[in-house]
Amino acid sequence: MVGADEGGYTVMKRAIWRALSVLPLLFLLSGCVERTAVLNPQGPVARTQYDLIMWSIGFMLLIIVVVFTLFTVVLIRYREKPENADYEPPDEEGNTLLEIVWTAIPVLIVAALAVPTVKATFAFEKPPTDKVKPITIHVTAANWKWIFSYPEENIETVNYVHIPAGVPVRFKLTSVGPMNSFWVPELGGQKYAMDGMETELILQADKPGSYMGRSANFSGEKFTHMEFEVVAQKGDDFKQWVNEVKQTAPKLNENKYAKILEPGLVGRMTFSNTHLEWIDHAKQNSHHVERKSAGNHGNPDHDMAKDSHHHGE
Amino acid sequence: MGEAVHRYDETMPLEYRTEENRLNILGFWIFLGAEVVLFATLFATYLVLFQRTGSGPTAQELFQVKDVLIETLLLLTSSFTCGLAIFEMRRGRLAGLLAWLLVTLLLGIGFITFEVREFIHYVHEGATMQTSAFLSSFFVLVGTHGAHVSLGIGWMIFIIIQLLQRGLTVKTARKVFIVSLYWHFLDVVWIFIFTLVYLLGMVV
Amino acid sequence: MGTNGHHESFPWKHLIGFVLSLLLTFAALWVALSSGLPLKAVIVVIVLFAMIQASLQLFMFMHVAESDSGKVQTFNMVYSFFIAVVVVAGSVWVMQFVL
Amino acid sequence: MKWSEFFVTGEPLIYAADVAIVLTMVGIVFVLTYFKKWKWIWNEWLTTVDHKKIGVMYIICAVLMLFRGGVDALLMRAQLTAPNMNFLDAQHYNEIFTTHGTIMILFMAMPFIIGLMNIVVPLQIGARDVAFPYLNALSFWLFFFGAMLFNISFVIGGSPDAGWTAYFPLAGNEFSPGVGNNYYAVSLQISGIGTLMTGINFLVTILKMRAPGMTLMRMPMFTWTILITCVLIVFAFPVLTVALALMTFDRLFDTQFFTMANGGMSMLWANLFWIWGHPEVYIVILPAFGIFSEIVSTFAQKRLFGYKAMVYSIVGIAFLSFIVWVHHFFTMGAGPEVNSVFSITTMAVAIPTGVKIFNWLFTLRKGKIRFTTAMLWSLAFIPNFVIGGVTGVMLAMAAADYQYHNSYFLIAHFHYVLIAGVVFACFAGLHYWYPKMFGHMLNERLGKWTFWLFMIGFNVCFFPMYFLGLMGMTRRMYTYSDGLGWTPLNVVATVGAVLMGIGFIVLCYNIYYSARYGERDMTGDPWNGRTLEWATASPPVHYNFPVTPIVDDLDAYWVMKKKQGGFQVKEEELKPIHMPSNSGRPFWISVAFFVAGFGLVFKWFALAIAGALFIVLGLILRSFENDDGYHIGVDEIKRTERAARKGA
Ligand code: HEA
Ligand code: HEA
Ligand code: CUA
Ligand SMILES: [Cu+2]
Repeated sequence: MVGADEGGYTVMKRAIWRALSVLPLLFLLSGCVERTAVLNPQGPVARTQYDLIMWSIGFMLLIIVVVFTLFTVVLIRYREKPENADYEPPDEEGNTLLEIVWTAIPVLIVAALAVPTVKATFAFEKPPTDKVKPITIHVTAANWKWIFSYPEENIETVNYVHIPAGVPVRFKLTSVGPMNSFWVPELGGQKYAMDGMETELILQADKPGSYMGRSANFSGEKFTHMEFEVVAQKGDDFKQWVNEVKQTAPKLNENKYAKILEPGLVGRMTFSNTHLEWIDHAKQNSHHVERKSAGNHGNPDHDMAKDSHHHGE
Repeated sequence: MGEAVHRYDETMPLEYRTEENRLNILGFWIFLGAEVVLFATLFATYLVLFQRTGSGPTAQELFQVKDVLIETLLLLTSSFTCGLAIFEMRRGRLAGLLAWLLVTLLLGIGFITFEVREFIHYVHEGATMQTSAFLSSFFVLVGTHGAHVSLGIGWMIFIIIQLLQRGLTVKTARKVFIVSLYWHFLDVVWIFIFTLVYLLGMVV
Repeated sequence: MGTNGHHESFPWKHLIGFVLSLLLTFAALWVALSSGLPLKAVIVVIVLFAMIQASLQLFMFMHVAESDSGKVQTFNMVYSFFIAVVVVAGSVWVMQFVL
Repeated sequence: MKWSEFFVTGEPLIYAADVAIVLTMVGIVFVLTYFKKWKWIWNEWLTTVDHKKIGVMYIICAVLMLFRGGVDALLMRAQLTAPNMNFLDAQHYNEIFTTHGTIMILFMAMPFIIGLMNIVVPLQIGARDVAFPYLNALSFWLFFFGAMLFNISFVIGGSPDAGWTAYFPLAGNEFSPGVGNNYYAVSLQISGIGTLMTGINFLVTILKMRAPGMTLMRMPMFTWTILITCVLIVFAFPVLTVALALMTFDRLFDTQFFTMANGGMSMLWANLFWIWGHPEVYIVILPAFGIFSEIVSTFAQKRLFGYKAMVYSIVGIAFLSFIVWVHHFFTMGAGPEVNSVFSITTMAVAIPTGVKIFNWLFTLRKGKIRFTTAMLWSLAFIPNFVIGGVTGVMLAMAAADYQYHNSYFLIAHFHYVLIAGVVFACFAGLHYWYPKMFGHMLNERLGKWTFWLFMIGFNVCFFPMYFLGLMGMTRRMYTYSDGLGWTPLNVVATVGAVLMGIGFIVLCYNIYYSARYGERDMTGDPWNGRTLEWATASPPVHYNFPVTPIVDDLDAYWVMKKKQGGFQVKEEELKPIHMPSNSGRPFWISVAFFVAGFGLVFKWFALAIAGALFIVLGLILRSFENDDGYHIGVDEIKRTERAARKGA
């Protein structure tokens, strides 16, 4: 027979579990927090998420503590020892009351997690404040760069974006080609940018500063380099920056834009107009085009030349 | 397996008389469950995509009631005659079984002929699998069903051959029964194609 | 074990199933093309008809509840239809934001 | 296509792999020829329909694939150890995580589980074989050749590189013009068909072939989990079949399902993939739960606490698994209603899973716990899996998932559930049933070394990844720049991976060592087991049980031992036993699948059609076959039984 007394292992194991469960605490207490973008929220959206995360971590630690304690106690008390050689474990079938308890408590915990989750999920669809008028920035992900267009200001930047602090920003996301995900952890969670359609992500920065953003969804070879900087500025500084761009930046034209779209990496760029003038990738997939009449399936954007043929009646 | 395989129970229809047969029939039912999900996935794809016609024609422009109705009636009737075949089999009448299977087969071939004609017509209209998401999903959904029917036809032919070779035995009875399940099931799928593809396509 | 009346001399069950199927087919056709009901109602009605017709096939022609595995077989088909509804309705619901 | 494109070239790593593969093949051929084993391998293995041998072949493949996937993992960890590393370039890194994920889940975890269930389930229910032995062989060979097809992509034509999730449009022709993703679509299709047939086969087996007296509520827990897993397989795999078929159509025939023009919708791929993909992760975890249940109860020397609740909870998990898939793309923007609903259904999974955790703990309570290697794996599962599980619940909170999605937090979550759940279970099951499979034990001392190295390495490797995720590190990055503060934790993670690698090497050594010096199991019941597989010899004779055992309680064998001192076989009760014949056809049909698949990958349609015709031919031959198997006579059974029980 195998496996007589391995009591030593239990003790060792307990020590390891102990060490593991304090690890997160150590981590939180050490200076790592500023580095930990998600846990260092710099705007209302990220803060709501931070609160949600902390709220859930509380419950999770509780669950972990309960399970680990039970586990340790049981392993120590009920291991096979020379002293209990003729102990015969009882044939228990189960216990309905206990089953109810450990069903009901998790139900409550899940409810406690679900309520704020649903609230936050709905809240993120609207700007965090209605006191300030949001600004709109179109974001186009392309292999492998980020293009930001300001339709109202009529300027465009590549691989960096300026926003006014304290103002909700509606990012209208789309993509040319592979799907990407627009993520600025310190300002809030991400959303996909997809070809031929538009998604919306609302973020806001509390105060001026520089925040790292990147694509969180794999989009091919140079995906790793799809980083961008979000520069939040005081309202006036932002206006000034916009004016500066308008005056000094070159104009973008279709040729140049096509060059930018070519797969590859580019540096930061700034233009005093936007590519939305001639193309909005969010409206590319032909199903979005209003059909004019039956029999005319023509699509101005895509010259998938089909002989215009009358189908059916 | 084991002894049970040879247990012989006179009160049951032939196809259920051995344990092996019962295992096979249950296995086939479960397979049909999987087929339901397979077709459901194709239906889901179709329903998500059918209004995304790109630069191609829409369902309304393409579908024609008459053709579809003929196909439906052919398949529906074939399902009925297949049922009659099993009815005859359970009365122990090989000739009746063969006759109805043959009728079923012919109706099935008729169905496929009409479906192929329908597809050819569409292609002539310039509506191919490559034209739009709508047409891709249409051809693959309806085509998968058609492929199943064609397979069923081939299968039935081989079973008729076996019936002629070996007569009505516990084994051939099982095979006939299973192919009949398959055939009825294809009719079930068609009902939904008729409803969710053709009827819906003509009203939306 | 039920053999569903297959010792009868005339296939009544099959005949009734067939006639009902035909009726349902034409009824669905009429509802869709000439009833003039609103679109939503049309969809509900024709899908309902299809489901009834499918169960006719299952019970009248395929004898799903027959043999000593009848319960398993029935459960299997019911569950597969449930999954089918989840897949179809779920996909349409999840994707409707772009439809 | 030019030869220089056909064979992947230009990398020392690949040349080394080429050489290694050629050498291995030459080696195998040489050994088989030298020891005159060709006939043996054909008659005993390639044509077998015996569930035990098929199970063993599954497990051998799974361990090989664990090695392949593990080497991939170590390469990735090497590349990520320090910032701005140049060990792998982006393209290679992308191929490697794609093959790592795909192989680990589909060609390692699945066959490992299916192998164990092949060996154990018929024995546990007192059956002679599975319901459809021939189909079982076909399932195995389809899996095998599917896996082969996937693996050769590395040296012939190029590997897939769009992630194991193969999202469109990246995986479409436009952005992945090579053959890599064709391999993905076709090889997964082939092995998936095999898996579907396994699901049907075991469903029928378990439903119809249980020993007399074994009602559903007396079924061993492992068998229960397999039953439910098979339900999941039967209803989830067809979705994958369709998704892969549509992918194949898009890639080979230019259809517009997931394309960017003419109405195609790339999100539909994600939707279909996860309708299958989420049940898939429960397909691998439920059997793991079953394995732990068996082992915990055996080594606590106590019956499973709350058996009924355990059954209901697996049914509950399985039911929920089909209505949670959207949690994999909360960030797609389907709207707050959709996200909220799927968020709640996902969190609900925690409830039945918690029931299981607490029932295991209460099985241990009042037990007499023996710390064998199998038990150590099972015990370690509990705390580790809970960490993975509760972080899963955190991911399930849609609004918070916007922050975790696609970050290393996610990577940490799923390795915690996949490794602490599935891999621990495979190792536990391997040590536990090893004597049943091979007639000798795995060495316990080496086993414990493996356990501690791997278990500690695992935590060292993946725990830091939660924090890397919170620090903003996203998955599938082939490198990162200095100054982000990610370096120390990445170094730690790599150290952990190396420890796991060493643990794996010890396991391999253990297999070799035990084959030579391991303790033989003469009793058939080395652990004082509770279920019927321990009532047979180790390894069991090919017909499993000389007479069908009669069951009158849960833990059938335990009760037999209590009541009558073991499984009693009276020689006068013996009857001839009917057995299925071996067949080479499953092997050949699968070869045809491989050939057809290869043709599709390279768009050599003539080859594909030739393969397809061969498959059809195989099916027709099967239909006309009139082989009722053979009978083993009573005398032969007596002789075999006496020989097998000599040691007892
Ligand atoms: C074996 C595999 C396995 C298992 C078992 C699980 C189990 C769970 N998973 Fe996991 N998951 C994966 C494998 C697995 N997962 C994989 C591979 C991916 C990523 C794929 C990819 O993108 O490549 C993934 C991704 C993934 C996501 C997507 C995240 C994202 O992409 O952003 C989510 C989100 O909801 C999730 C949730 C869960 C939940 C809630 C469970 C639950 O089942 C966990 C339940 C268990 C417990 C909760 C612990 C025990 C319970 C108690 C002690 C009771 C008390 C507890 C509470 C009340 C909370 N998983
Ligand atoms: C069951 C599933 C499973 C298992 C067991 C593992 C095991 C491991 N995984 Fe796995 N992993 C996945 C499933 C799994 N993974 C999936 C699905 C993904 C997502 C893929 C995607 O994004 O598409 C992923 C992604 C993934 C990543 C993220 C890559 C990225 O996004 O950039 C990383 C990074 O560290 C990683 C690491 C590891 C490690 C270190 C192990 C270790 O446990 C491995 C242990 C090591 C061994 C067993 C090695 C044994 C070999 C030797 C000792 C030989 C040594 C000899 C030589 C080197 C010649 N995995
Ligand atoms: Cu009677 Cu079909
Ligand atoms: Cu999931």
